[in-house]
Amino acid sequence: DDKPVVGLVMKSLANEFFQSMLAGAEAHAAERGDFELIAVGMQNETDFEAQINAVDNFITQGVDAIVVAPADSRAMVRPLKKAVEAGIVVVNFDVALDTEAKEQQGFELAFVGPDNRGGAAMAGDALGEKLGEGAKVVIIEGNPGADNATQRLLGFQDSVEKYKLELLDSRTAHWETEEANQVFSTMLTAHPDIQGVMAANDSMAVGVVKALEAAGRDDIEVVGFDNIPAVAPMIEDGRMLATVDQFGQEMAANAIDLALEVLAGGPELEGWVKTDIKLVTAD
Amino acid sequence: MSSAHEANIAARGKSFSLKAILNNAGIGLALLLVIAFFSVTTEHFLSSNNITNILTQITINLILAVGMTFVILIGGIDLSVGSVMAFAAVVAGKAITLPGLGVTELILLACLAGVLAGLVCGILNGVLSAYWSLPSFIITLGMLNIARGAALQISGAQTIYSFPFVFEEFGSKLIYGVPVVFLLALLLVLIAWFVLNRTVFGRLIYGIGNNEEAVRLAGHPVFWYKVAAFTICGLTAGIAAIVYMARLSIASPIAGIGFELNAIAAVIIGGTSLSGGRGSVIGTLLGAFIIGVLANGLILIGLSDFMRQMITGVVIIIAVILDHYRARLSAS
Amino acid sequence: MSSAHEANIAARGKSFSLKAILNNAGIGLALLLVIAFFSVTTEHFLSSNNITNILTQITINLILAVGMTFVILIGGIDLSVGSVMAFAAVVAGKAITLPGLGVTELILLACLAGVLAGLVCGILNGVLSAYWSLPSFIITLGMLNIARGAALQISGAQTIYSFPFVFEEFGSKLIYGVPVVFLLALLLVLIAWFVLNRTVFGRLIYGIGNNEEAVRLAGHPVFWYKVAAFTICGLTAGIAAIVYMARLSIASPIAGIGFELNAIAAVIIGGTSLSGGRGSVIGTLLGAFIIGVLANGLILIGLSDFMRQMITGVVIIIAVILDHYRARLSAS
Amino acid sequence: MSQALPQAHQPDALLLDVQNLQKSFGGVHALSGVSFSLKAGEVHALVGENGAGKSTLIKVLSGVHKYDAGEITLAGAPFKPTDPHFAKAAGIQVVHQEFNLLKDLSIAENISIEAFPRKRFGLLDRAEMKARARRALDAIGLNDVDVDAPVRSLGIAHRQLIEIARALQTDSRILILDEPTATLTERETSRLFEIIAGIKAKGVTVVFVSHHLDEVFAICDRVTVFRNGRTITTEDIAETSPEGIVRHMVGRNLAQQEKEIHVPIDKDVVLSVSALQTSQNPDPNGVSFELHRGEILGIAGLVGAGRTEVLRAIFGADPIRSGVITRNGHALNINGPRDAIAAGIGFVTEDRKDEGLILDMPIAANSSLVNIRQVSRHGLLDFARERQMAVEGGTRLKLKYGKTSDPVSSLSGGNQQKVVLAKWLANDPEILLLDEPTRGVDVGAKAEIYAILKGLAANGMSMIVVSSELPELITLTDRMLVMSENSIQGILMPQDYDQETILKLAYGQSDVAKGPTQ
Ligand SMILES: Nc1ncnc2c1ncn2[C@@H]1O[C@H](COP(=O)(O)OP(=O)(O)OP(=O)(O)O)[C@@H](O)[C@H]1O
Ligand SMILES: Nc1ncnc2c1ncn2[C@@H]1O[C@H](COP(=O)(O)OP(=O)(O)OP(=O)(O)O)[C@@H](O)[C@H]1O
Ligand SMILES: [Mg+2]
Ligand SMILES: [Mg+2]
Repeated sequence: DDKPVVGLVMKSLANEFFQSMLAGAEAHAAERGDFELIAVGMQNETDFEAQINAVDNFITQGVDAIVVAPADSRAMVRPLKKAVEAGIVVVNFDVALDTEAKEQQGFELAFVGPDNRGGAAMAGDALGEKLGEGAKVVIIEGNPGADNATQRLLGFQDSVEKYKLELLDSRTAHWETEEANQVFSTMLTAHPDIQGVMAANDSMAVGVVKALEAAGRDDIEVVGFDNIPAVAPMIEDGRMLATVDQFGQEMAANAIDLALEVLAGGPELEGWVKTDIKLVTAD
Repeated sequence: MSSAHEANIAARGKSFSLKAILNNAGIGLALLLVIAFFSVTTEHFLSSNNITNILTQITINLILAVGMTFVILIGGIDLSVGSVMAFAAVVAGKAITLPGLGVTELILLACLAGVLAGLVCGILNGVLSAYWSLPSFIITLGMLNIARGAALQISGAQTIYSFPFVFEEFGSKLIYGVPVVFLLALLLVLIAWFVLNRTVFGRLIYGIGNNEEAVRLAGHPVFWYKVAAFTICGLTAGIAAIVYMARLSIASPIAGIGFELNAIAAVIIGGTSLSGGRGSVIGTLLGAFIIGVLANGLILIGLSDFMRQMITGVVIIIAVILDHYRARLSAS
Repeated sequence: MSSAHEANIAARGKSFSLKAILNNAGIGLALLLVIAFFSVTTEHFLSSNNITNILTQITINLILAVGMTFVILIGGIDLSVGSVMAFAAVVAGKAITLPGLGVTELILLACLAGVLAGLVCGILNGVLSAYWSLPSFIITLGMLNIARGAALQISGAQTIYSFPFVFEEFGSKLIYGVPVVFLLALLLVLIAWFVLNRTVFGRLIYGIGNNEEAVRLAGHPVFWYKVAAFTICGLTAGIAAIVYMARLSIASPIAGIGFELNAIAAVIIGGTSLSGGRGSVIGTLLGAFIIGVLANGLILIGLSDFMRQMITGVVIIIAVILDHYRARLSAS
Repeated sequence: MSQALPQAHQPDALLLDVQNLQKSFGGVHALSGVSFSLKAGEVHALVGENGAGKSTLIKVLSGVHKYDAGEITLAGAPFKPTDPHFAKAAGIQVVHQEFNLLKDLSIAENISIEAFPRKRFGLLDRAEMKARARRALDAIGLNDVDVDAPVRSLGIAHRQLIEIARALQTDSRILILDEPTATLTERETSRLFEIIAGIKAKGVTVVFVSHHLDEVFAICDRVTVFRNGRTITTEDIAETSPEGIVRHMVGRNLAQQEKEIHVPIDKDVVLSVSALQTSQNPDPNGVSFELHRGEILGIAGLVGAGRTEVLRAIFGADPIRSGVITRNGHALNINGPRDAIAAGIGFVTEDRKDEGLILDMPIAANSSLVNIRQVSRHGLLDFARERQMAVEGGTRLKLKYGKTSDPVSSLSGGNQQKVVLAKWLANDPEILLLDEPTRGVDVGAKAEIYAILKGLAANGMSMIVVSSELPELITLTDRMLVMSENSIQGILMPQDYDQETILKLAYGQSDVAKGPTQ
């Protein structure tokens, strides 16, 4: 048949954020029914090559559009440029390609997605609001070197500055619950006077909450990011203060719609098409 | 090779406690040095809270490492334990969130399901590698992928959560500051020690690692012993999954990535030979402690993440070098 | 154990091409089956574009696996190659983005720096494990942490980018549809084959893996041969880093996580014995192809990621089982 | 585990009957028509040249190898051993030619490995296990060996005895011993013979393989001769003679060993060892002696006397504690085998499986292992030259093999030993240390090896030979040191060679004054 084919390049589908994003995209494809969706993820977060391979494979398969959430904002520039040169409509979502890298390659591509830095700042602000100036806080970072981890760290640092918080420690737990649990319980030993924690994703926030429970501390505020289902009860009963929802469910679907519009002859996308982010709290 | 002596002792099944510990003294020494170092450099290291933390933190690795000891003793390796743990956790998580059952039934069912899931993976590992005499490295690498894929598939890549309260409580319960889950791990160490040193089965596990052909020529069903070793390893992965769930109140399909390397490291740092036949589960206990104490202490002294990673590597290497000299000294 | 025969052939240094390939036929057969399957089930698999893709995609794993073959042949293992690759890439990345130098100098400097960084890590691995006769598993596990930490520290966890155009171009250049980087990898395979089968050095590498003591008593400096094997492995990690940079246009400190398992898998699927002394680099080539073709084909037939992961595991296991039967057949 | 002992058998009843058994490995016909029978309660010898098929027959009977064709009947019923367990259950117990010990396990555990004494629930009865081991060791005369020691710490002769002790643990109908005496000295051998007599009296049938015909004539009732994978004949010992058996073995009359012409020894000292103390050696005076050009110096002693250690120390295989080694008058600083080889020393080790050979590698690669530089140019191997050299070495030592590219593991035990010799002879050392050089080598080949060694000595090569076979030392050496408990008890010249004197010194109970070095 001659339905347009859309290749969706995701990050690690083992990550439930991207999993629900994919589910959303698939539901959307079924609903619209006027395009064919091929989705590819990667084995793990740092397997940049898998994404490049996926783009190469899509070019080979001759898809009409590629919708991509880059795992590395710089590594993907050249392969995507190749795709554009092959006449494929490319939409970049979730994480923006690096501006300098794009310039250097003489390549322009619009970005559809949320503001990770802004989102992290929303969570940080919630913390600052609650704790007040001078409060002692720590952050559990994502994978060092990952773009969204960097953005979220920067966003949180913005809040730290804004609310004049005292940042006691900043460590990675590689997005993982168990590691976050271990790292945070140890941080808590080193700094018993912590008042607030930002976890760069909710999986790590769960580990932090469990560490607080184990230590019998209920005086420390926790904020996370992503709004996965597992944290809903924690926000409800106050074990977590807030998390940030980027509406991942719709994000890929929206990006696909934009790609299909361009395919159908619509205007080229430009700049940053920001998508919604929202702070989720108990009320 | 570095640990011939203590292994001999272990193989001979000398008295537990003192002698075994003395013979693991190289690694014990390294452990003491690390502990002494952190005790003086950091304020909180020896606080009872922190000791509780450390014990909690090494529990899962220790449980996995106990099973791994059996596999390494027969000269095999099991790369799948991290994935199998995730698989077992997801299975148990599905079970424990079933609607319409009482809390006790749910917990029993979940434990059973999780342990069984681990067991089945272990049996598969064992049968596939022993029946065709295939390198367990590659069979369990296959299983690593299969179990992880299955865990993701079954759970739809979603974290399973909201478990019964008593179950979660078990994960953080303390007895005189010692986590119950750590006591469970310690119990497994003791059982493993007993099995390895006091039973015919255990001696033949050492025997197979030493000279499989000789054990076969002596008329023993080597195949089944090998399957048993992998099954035990699967079993401990299942138990680790239950502990993981109780501790973190979630069952995540992406849990346990890379845990296999930590478990293997604990076993080898503990002086068990990767080529099989030599080693002891007491060594494994010490090995797990070294890894856990390092992870904890390096955060306490406030090293940056990257320095911490580098120093972890350096200390691991120094620990085995120390163990080498201990082995040489005690040999002469 | 499954590969005694072909190893003998390899050790005997029989003619390249036909015989070696026939003797790797088990794995070759598995590869052919996989290729045949994808050729009929997917439309694009045999397209010249896709073949180019596959060749590009296996390049880095193949380069790492060539060095790994040396280490595994002496009975060692190198878990650090992924991290060392990242470290070398970061070092080369720092070099290539130095200000004030011409393009040619920059590229030469970067290649030199990257390869040297890999080499140094390899030498360290070799010296530490050979001097004290320590298990290379644990030494290279230490190096895995050290190199990764160093890569992150040096780069400040920032991806390094913006390389000279010619350099990036090299990463995607094709000659009659064959990627230049793949040809480079193939050249390494040929050199390794030659060294392993035609030189005294290679002969003794096999000898050490089989019976280190016998080689030592024959008066050969076993220590240096072991160091050399690890050094070669570090060297290929350095080369892989350069190819990685050229292909991805970045030098990321978190590149290469888990690459060691893939490289080891290629070597073992290719029939090299993990306990050393038996195997061939041609097997490694085929092993790398199996892994690469699977990854590519399973995406093409549109399997979900989780199914893909499970099936990868299953096929890896089936491949070694097939190889087992081939070995049995050719033995009788 | 224990079977009903076949007490009920009438004497002379056929216990085992093998008819026209065939077995080949790839193209090698290891057995091409073997027929023989065992009478209940007899001691039956299997003799034949290296590679004749003795061990292969034993491996078939014990379920290690499956056979291709033929018939085996055990106690009247067809017998098709499928695996070792099956054969054991049928009452066949074997001590294989190559060791099958668990080196990191204790002696006690090794002895009980086939049937650990159990308490309830599969628990190991360690007290019983040790007691059994103690009894077993005492029975074979190893009173001073600790049953808790790991096998790794034992010398090769002790290991052989442990294997025998293990086999004696289980009651069996048929006990097969494949070259049990190859590494034993007189003392252990005669002990073993007493044991064999004892179990024979209990009605057990014993199969005994040996290259020493005197042993065969000492304890066996009948003998079956193998040649090239066939059985040639079975004879009653009483009705045959050693000469007759050798004739059957080689298929012709063996030329009488020529009366040797004694070449006068050159007085140049090529190697001198003074106050050498090895790491295991408690004797503070150490070991001192001199070796002359063209001399074959023997070292006699009982198992564990420390002979191997002396050779290993000289060769740099183990670090020494103290002592000086000089070569042509210059002090040698030997830090490893490399230095020793550079100084023109070679070393034929006693344990070919662990130290001598790379079993999975081809014959050619093994024979060129030491002098690999001679078959290579600029680090590149010259395969033609290597093959040629292997063929030459093989011919010289009458090696029985298929192709030089076959792995050494496919050779019979005695032929493997020849490869070890070939490897060192190829390097043409000036001093050759030989530790049990003819272990498992058949009579004919042995004579040839002696001739070769003597020829080399006549051309100026010096040798130190450690051997547990006194006849070997007596025929081969120009001078003999006798060691006991790590020290030299005496030095004998050929005119003083006499079994009794040597044994007395070896037991360390002679009043012969400790001889000076010269
Ligand atoms: N596993 C094997 N593979 C190939 N050939 C073998 C194998 N085992 C034995 N052979 C061959 O079978 C023949 C008989 O060997 P066997 O070991 O039975 O001899 P033997 O009579 O015991 O000799 P020896 O006195 O040297 O021990 C030899 O030619 C040997 O090379
Ligand atoms: N690695 C070792 N560890 C402990 N003891 C050892 C070791 N090697 C040898 N021994 C012991 O040292 C003593 C001397 O052994 P050595 O092998 O040198 O004797 P030998 O005269 O050559 O006898 P054999 O006929 O057994 O070779 C023996 O008691 C032996 O058990
Ligand atoms: Mg034999
Ligand atoms: Mg000896």
